Amino acid sequence: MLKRLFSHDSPRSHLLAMLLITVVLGLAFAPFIFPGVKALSVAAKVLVFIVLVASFDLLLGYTGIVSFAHTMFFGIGAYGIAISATRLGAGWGAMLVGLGGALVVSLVLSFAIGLFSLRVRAIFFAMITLAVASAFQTLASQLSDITGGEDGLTFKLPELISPSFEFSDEPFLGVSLDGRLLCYYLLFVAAVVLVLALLRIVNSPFGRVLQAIRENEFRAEAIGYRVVVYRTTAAVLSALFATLAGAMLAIWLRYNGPDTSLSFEIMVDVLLIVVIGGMGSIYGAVIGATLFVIAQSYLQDLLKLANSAASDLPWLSALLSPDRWLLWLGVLFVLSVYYFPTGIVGRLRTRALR
Amino acid sequence: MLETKDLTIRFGGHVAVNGVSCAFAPGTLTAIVGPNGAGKTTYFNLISGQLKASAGTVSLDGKSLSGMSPSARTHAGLGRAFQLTNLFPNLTVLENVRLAVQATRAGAHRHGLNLWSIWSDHKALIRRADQLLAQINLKSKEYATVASLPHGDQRKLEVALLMALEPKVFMFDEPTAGMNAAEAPVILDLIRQLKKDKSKTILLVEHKMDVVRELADRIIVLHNGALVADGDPAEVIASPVVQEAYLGVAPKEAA
Amino acid sequence: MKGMDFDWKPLLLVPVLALIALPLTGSFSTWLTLTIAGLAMGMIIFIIASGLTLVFGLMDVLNFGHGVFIALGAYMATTVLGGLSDWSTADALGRNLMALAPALVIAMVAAGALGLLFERFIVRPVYGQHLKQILITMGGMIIGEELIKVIWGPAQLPLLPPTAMAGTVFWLGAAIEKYRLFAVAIGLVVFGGMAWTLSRTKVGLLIRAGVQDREMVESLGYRIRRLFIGIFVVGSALAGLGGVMWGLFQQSVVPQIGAQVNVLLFIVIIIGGLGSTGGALIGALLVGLMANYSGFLLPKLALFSNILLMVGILLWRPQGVYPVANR
Amino acid sequence: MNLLELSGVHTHIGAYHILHGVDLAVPKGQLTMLLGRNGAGKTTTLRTIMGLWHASQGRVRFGDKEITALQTPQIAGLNIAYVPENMGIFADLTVKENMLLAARAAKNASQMDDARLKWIFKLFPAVEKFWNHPAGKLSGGQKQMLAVSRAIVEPRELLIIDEPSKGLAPAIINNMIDAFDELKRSGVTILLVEQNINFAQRLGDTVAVMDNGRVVHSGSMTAFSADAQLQQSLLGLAL
Amino acid sequence: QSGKDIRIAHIYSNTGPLEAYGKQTAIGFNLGLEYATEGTMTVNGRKIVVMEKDDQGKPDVAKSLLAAAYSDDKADLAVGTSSSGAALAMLPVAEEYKKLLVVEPAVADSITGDKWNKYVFRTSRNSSQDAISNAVAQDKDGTSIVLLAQDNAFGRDGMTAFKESLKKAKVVGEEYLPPATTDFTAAAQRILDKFKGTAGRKVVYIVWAGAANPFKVSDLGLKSSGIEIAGGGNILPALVNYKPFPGMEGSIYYYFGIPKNPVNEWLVSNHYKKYKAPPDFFTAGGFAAATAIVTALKKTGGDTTTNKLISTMEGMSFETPKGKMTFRKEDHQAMQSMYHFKIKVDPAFAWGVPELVHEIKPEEMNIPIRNKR
Ligand SMILES: Nc1ncnc2c1ncn2[C@@H]1O[C@H](COP(=O)(O)OP(=O)(O)OP(=O)(O)O)[C@@H](O)[C@H]1O
Ligand SMILES: Nc1ncnc2c1ncn2[C@@H]1O[C@H](COP(=O)(O)OP(=O)(O)OP(=O)(O)O)[C@@H](O)[C@H]1O
Ligand SMILES: [Mg+2]
Ligand SMILES: [Mg+2]
Repeated sequence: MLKRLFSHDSPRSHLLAMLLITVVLGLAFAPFIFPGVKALSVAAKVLVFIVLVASFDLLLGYTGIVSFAHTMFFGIGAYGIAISATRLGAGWGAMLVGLGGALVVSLVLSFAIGLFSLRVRAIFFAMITLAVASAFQTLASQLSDITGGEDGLTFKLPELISPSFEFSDEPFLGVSLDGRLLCYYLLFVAAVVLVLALLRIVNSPFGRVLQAIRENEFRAEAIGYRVVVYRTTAAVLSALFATLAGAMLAIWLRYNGPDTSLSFEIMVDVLLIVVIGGMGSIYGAVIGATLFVIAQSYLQDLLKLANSAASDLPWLSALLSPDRWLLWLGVLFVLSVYYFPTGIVGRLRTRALR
Repeated sequence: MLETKDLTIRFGGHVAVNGVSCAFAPGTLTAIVGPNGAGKTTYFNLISGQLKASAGTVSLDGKSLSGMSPSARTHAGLGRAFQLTNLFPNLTVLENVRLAVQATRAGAHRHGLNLWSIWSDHKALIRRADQLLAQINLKSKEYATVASLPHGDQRKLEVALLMALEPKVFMFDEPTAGMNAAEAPVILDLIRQLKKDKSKTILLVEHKMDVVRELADRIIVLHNGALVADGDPAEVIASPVVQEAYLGVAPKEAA
Repeated sequence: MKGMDFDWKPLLLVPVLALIALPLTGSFSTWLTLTIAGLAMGMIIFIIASGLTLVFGLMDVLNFGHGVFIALGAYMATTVLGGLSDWSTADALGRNLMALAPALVIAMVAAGALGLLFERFIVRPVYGQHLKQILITMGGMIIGEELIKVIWGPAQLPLLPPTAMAGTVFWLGAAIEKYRLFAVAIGLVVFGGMAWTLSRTKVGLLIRAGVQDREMVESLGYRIRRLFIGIFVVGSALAGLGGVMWGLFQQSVVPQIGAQVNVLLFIVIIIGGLGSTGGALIGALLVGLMANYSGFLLPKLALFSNILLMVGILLWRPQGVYPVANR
Repeated sequence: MNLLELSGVHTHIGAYHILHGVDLAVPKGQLTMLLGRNGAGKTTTLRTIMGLWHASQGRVRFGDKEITALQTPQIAGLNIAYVPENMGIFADLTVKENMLLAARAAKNASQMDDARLKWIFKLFPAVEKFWNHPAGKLSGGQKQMLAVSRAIVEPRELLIIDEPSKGLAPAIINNMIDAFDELKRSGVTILLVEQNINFAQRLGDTVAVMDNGRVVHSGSMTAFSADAQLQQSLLGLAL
Repeated sequence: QSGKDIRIAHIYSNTGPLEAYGKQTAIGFNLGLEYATEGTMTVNGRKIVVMEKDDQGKPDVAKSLLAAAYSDDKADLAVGTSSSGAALAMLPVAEEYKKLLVVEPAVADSITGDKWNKYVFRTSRNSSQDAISNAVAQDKDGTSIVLLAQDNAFGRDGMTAFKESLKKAKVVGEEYLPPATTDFTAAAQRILDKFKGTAGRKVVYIVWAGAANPFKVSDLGLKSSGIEIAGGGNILPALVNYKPFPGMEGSIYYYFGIPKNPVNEWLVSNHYKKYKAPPDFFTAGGFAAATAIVTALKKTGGDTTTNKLISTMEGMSFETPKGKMTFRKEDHQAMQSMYHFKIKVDPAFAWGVPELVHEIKPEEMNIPIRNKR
């Protein structure tokens, strides 16, 4: 039963299984284990990124399409919620309308892009998506009447999932029972369902064909698979999941702007997470997103400690200054490519084979 | 019945296949011979749809295949193994074959994309793939990745993929090239078995004359893209065009 | 042999675009100003892109960190020109050049040296692996940018062209910045040097072969490793040169100066076709002209003009105008 | 005298131990055939000689120089030509450019040795016919011809060739046999991996048979040809 | 109450594209606290503790940092931030937590306009103040003006306010360029076209933020056609681009050499002492935010109850390096002087030195009230 839930894709490494269980339990009880607004925000961001990265892995790791336009769909999802909430007010209906609209837009766009991906070579396609994504970001900041321009949109959501809503005056286990908590669990459930769905898709016969296409498109066509259909379907599915991740982000932040959901930075983070976690494995997305988001969120705090420890070495403390946290993020990029060529999942699985 | 009519393709000014009309009946093995660059592989490419003909048509059992994509032609019953090994290098041997089995059954586009079942539930596909591997002596390597196989084993796998498709027409492009003399018989045996099934059409490109002599029911000769001889093996091999241009018996400039 | 004839069609793109713009702009002097400015701008873009045609076009390294060399070049120039401000602000071309020449040389040397390190520690482990190249070079880029902030500070620094290159000359009623003329001269030198080297030596062939099958090139007896290092260093040095030129054009530098042009450079190279110096030049000129014409006719469109240009070209020639490397 | 000598060579590919102590001698001026079943380790041996994989144990000697630890370009620079199993054609480059790269002494096409080119064109007409075509568009056999042509475009002391005859029409194979004969007469040493028995018998001076990562037999070709039982036990068939 | 620390969260762009601005604000803020508490860092026996937070210039980060500051760090009030987008995203958080937020140095009008809530005060100038003071500096009879700005909210809003407050001069055209523009040739040509047929003084008024130097339009045929350029003040590195334009007029928010008052003297001399450089544009803003807060705390006797602070601060005046500022009761915007300047070239400075022509007092500017209470 449990095996079916995970689509018979067992972690194939005890350590990996343990890690996964830790992550899932950690996220499930995050509000109680890690109190505080910041910790909860980090946990929520982890959830969003797990879905986003897993959806990207469907495209990159399984189908072998390098696209920089994935954040575009993430952004569409976020703007869908943001715009509808701004225009139609803070109701559940508005949210649904926004989500539905965003999904339709993503569907159409990703369909077009998916078809286009067959026309040009892989590198060119990657570069074109890079350009398209940056154009889309420009467009979002230009259409300020709709999108709020560079300033973005701040909006309200239904009372039930807003921080001001308290459904019990008594804190439970030291945690105040408010709308923020409900919102977190809404995201949690969504993330679990979406990840399981993705797991199912990549472990279906369809998913196997995607891998074949990644390996040798020409031969896949020759043995009878219509590459166009498979690729386009994968592109569309991945875009739709990214849209849902975007909606999750907007619901949590109750804010959206071009930098928040459309920036190239996010795209690069997603790429890195896929690689750190391990390409071609949904579990990689889960582990990678968790580690990366936590590292990114607490790197500055960590550097503050390191910096004060190194305060008598001026040049070192200049490098360890929290202002230079990006420097260390860059180092993390480089090191992870050096030391995790097959990602954490790949590493753990080879270890388990020994 | 597989049939080509006036099949022609030009690359720039170069005519690689030049108005080849030929029919291949079920139950016969036709060997296609000719010098290097004669257009044999290109002819295959035109039949199986990897290349679009400049002129002429291909039909199978009276149904035109022209304009169909390679995958559609595969579903129509054409199966093809490649001259230069062309597999899924980072997947396992078993997975390679299983994918080919799947292409003809569940998950093929005719039956929908099949994205909501779990692949390991399709036990029959895996059993069939296993069976095929046993037939070509690769069962012991089923979990090795293809990239780590020696060249000869990759050639065998190439043939296994073709067998998995269970087509009506089998097209072999030098199936034993680079294969050890002790291993080649495994492939040749397979082909012999296929010949017994009288409903199958078999096309074989091969440079080894002893193999051709033994297996072929009929030989056609391509030279500079054109069909220059067609008929009974012994006769064709004895014909001057084959002796000179191909076997180089009376040394004269080839190609 | 057919197909060996020179393919002249893409060469016509530039004049054709200019001619189409002529009736639209209305006045001849406006058109001339825009055209000359656009061509000169194209030359500047070509200079910054030239290094990337080697690194990305020929060597197939998706270097997202190329901007670091551009930024380093520009910042070195602020330091050198700052130190030689007497000469660069003197009202004499000779002394201006005496200040500018060391700035250009030092910028190129510094960028080249950084390129050497970059190749060794960032790029070497990931030849042939695009995805990892993207990530690791992004990492290198972030590190480089942050180090620049550590050394030069995060704030924008002014970088003014020497006195003799400031200001405008007039010709047939068109206003032409002097600096652009200087840039055209440098651009032609870079173009000539690259085109000559690649067509007269085996270097270009070896790199293209090395990208496809490195082992085979080594088996033929060539030390492809060294060659790759060399080309990477040259590419980086050219980026350093481009950085100086771009910084002087903008008249200021920020640490993100390189990152800001990244997408533009990739667009230029894609339009030109991978590995082609001539193609990159045409791509750069088209981008420069398009930006000026559309900026004049429809400023809103200027935002997207590059992308439209790229899509248009790719619909016509899916591999860019003069693909050399076939990937 | 042996031009090339391997003694006790072990090679690992990643975690796999492929060669288990190969001893192989290639006498100067002769043609040595390396035979063996699929997967015996022939290709691996050649790659180890070329430094494409490095021996973890044992020694490789060329002339009086130990080359075990040298890098591939250095080894090739000792005047060795290598034709890999997959032919190593640069598909994007034209036939001419492929040949030019193999001609190390020539800076451009006009500096290639004309007489030698003529000889090659006669052996392999397709090389001349498709001189300015992208090599990737050649037929399988034409690619094989190009690969061999590259190896002989300049005089080399040692030729190492992995299955040159696969995919070639009989006429061309005959040409190639003649060519190797001619090269041999001009003093070139050749190490050949071959599955084509006919080819092996007509050309080989010495023979080495590999199995399971070891050389299990070596000796003269004439003796080997004569001993059907030995053939049967080593190769699983008689020549 | 007394004895407990007063906890202030200061959120600014310590990294990201606005890093340079953020750093100035932080320095100014800390100097301001030092000045206003006379170096004691206490008010009424309560120690002031500043928690500095880096929003990286990102609205989503700013937003969660503020929430965490109010809730996890128990901040009594907060100050921030550099980017307008980030500041706008922070506003609702202040309302949710019912705690004070002093906005500095974000300029978007909507912060004290339609996005405003009663917990928001702003010490920095808003776009209208910028635009209107510049209009005052340019507004002369017989002048024709073309506007040149970036095509974004910052550029367009600034220009709208500018246009609205011109009385005498005439706007003959508007040019909005992509924010990333680096080549201004096309714009220069369009501007030339717009001036066709106009007589009298011709001015291009420029609002621009970013690396490229828009003043280059002058060289591209404008100067030779007798067209002047004008623009508001900026940070010192940007003032370098003003050097080739001696005599250019505009209005500036702050330049260390302009205001003559004891606070500014203290700031300039202490800043020189500590950093070997004059204070810049945003240093003054950070300083003002600090004096505003300390002044209010002194008035409440160190009481940090939000409502108490709000009622104290509404209409409150406080001393800053720019002289006296007053929080307007209606929208909590600090009313302040701006400086009409004229550029002078002084070889001692790398930049064009803005010399004071006239201090534009708050009374001279009719800054609209745009919020709804
Ligand atoms: N895509 C292509 N573009 C240009 N020429 C091509 C292309 N494909 C094949 N050719 C040419 O067409 C001719 C026929 O090639 P083909 O591969 O069919 O030969 P073949 O008979 O299979 O030879 P071999 O026995 O060597 O495999 C060759 O001369 C080849 O160079
Ligand atoms: N990259 C690799 N990774 C792991 N194992 C490999 C790899 N390449 C080769 N092998 C293994 O090494 C052994 C020897 O292979 P090799 O290619 O040398 O054989 P060969 O004698 O050349 O065979 P053939 O005649 O089929 O070309 C084989 O068992 C093969 O599976
Ligand atoms: Mg063929
Ligand atoms: Mg082999």
